[in-house]
Amino acid sequence: MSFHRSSSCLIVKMSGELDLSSASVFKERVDEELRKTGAANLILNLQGLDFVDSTGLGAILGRHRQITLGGGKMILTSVPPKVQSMLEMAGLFSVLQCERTDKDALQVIESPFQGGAPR
Amino acid sequence: MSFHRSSSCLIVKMSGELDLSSASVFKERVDEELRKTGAANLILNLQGLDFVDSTGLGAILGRHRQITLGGGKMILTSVPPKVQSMLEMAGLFSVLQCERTDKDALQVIESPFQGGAPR
Amino acid sequence: MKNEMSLTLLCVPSNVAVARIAVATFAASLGFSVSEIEEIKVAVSEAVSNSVLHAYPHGEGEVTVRATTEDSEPHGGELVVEVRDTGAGIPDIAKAKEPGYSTIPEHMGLGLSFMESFMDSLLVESAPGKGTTVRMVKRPCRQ
Amino acid sequence: MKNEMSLTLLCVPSNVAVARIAVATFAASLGFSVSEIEEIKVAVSEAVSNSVLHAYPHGEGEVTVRATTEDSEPHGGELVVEVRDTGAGIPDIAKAKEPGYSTIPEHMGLGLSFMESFMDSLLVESAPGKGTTVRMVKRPCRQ
Ligand SMILES: Nc1ncnc2c1ncn2[C@@H]1O[C@H](COP(=O)(O)OP(=O)(O)O)[C@@H](O)[C@H]1O
Ligand SMILES: Nc1ncnc2c1ncn2[C@@H]1O[C@H](COP(=O)(O)OP(=O)(O)O)[C@@H](O)[C@H]1O
Repeated sequence: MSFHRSSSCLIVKMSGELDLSSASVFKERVDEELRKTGAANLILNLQGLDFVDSTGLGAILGRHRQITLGGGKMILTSVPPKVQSMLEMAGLFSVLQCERTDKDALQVIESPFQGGAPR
Repeated sequence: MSFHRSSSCLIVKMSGELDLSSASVFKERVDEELRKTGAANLILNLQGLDFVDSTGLGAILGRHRQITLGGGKMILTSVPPKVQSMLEMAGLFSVLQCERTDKDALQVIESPFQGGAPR
Repeated sequence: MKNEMSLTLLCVPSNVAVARIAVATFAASLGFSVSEIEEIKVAVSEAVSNSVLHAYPHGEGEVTVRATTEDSEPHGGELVVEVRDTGAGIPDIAKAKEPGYSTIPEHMGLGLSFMESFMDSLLVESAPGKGTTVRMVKRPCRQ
Repeated sequence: MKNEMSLTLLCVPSNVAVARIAVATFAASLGFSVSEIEEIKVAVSEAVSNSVLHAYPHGEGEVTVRATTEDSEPHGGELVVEVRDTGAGIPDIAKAKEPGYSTIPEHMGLGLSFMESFMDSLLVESAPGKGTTVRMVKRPCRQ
């Protein structure tokens, strides 16, 4: 997991596996980073994610709830095909916004017409 | 595992794991390829080798014996550090010749002064 | 090829990965595709996570993962995975299987649905106070 | 962290990988370095290969791999791996440990040497006709 900051947005590049064991670390580290940076919006880049199960999806959805409650926007990028099909099965494809690249996601977040919390 | 032929030499690029389970496949496929191509010399490129144990080293040594008996030369290339230390432990570092690249190994094999079977 | 493995683990989160990676490696010899192996990993992960999460709310417990492959027809190349705990059990299995139903707030309630989607068959046996056994079967598609 | 796993496998070559990958994943939570995990994989591979190769020359048999970690001092963070079969046994353990000694022609006779080199300690218990147990311990270096 690595963190990058771009204006009002925290970008998290995922790596490894997201399951019952790693979900709690993921939550803690992302929440801490959001607190430290004060970022209102979150981009989760899933490119390096090797494995995810329903517990992992739950942890991702949890971040989405929290960001949305705070008036921000959360976007998933570089979603691997297998994760995409799990999101579809879970009925989350309509809830979680996905963009191809971090750049695309940043544009969506920073566009005044598409919402997202102000900088 | 993939095979390449260069003059009198068969080049085998190893991949995956070489243990009790895969050693027999390795032996069969290399021996078949040597028979088919009639190559007298063998280069084993170990770059893609993720795991090897004493059974795997035994299979490599077996090919060396066979090639040497036929008057040819066998050379290991791109030997990963962990394999190198296992060869040292096994006292095989003096028996099995190692070169950095396939090109270096080919030069050794094709040089009339350094031995290796004629083309 | 006939083969068998039986893996008993303490119900702690880090062992979920041990179970799914052991079964995935065990299944590899059957000729499953890469994406089928991924599906097996998810199904095993869900079943073992359930034992870790739900079976022993009041203390320590174990989960056993058995996997077998048969070489006799008509079961040639079939992978059977059984995940068993001796924990709390499930009072209403039909309800538990409903997508989105979970007795733990932060959870998705999708474990049993994913097992059903990713494997060819799923059988849940459970008795409150006695424990739960999940039995899943998968055959490689290219056969 | 206290943890336990027990894995029983049919003695067939493809299960050697199941054993070493399961133990490597189990050990990961102890904070071993990547190269230490590689060493554990080799040691487990050697021990399980020995049971597959040598324990049951006349038929089918099983090998059991137990791994434990303790959280009590002074054993904090110590990995113990025990590989046990109920096969032929070793008549002369001292001789078996000699590097290069093997009762199978094509083999290296380096299995027990590699276990000894790659782990912090090795204990071999064996009785002819009863079986063999190999017990290995390793501690992460950075602790
Ligand atoms: N092994 C088990 N032991 C006890 N209860 C279980 C077990 N597996 C599942 N359950 C019950 O079934 C419910 C639904 O399970 P599942 O579909 O896997 O979703 P989740 O695990 O996300 O809650 C769980 O919330 C739990 O109440
Ligand atoms: N589990 C076992 N059961 C029976 N004999 C064994 C077992 N492990 C080792 N041996 C004996 O000890 C010898 C040396 O073992 P080892 O050093 O691992 O080398 P290798 O396995 O290459 O022969 C073996 O050849 C075998 O005779």
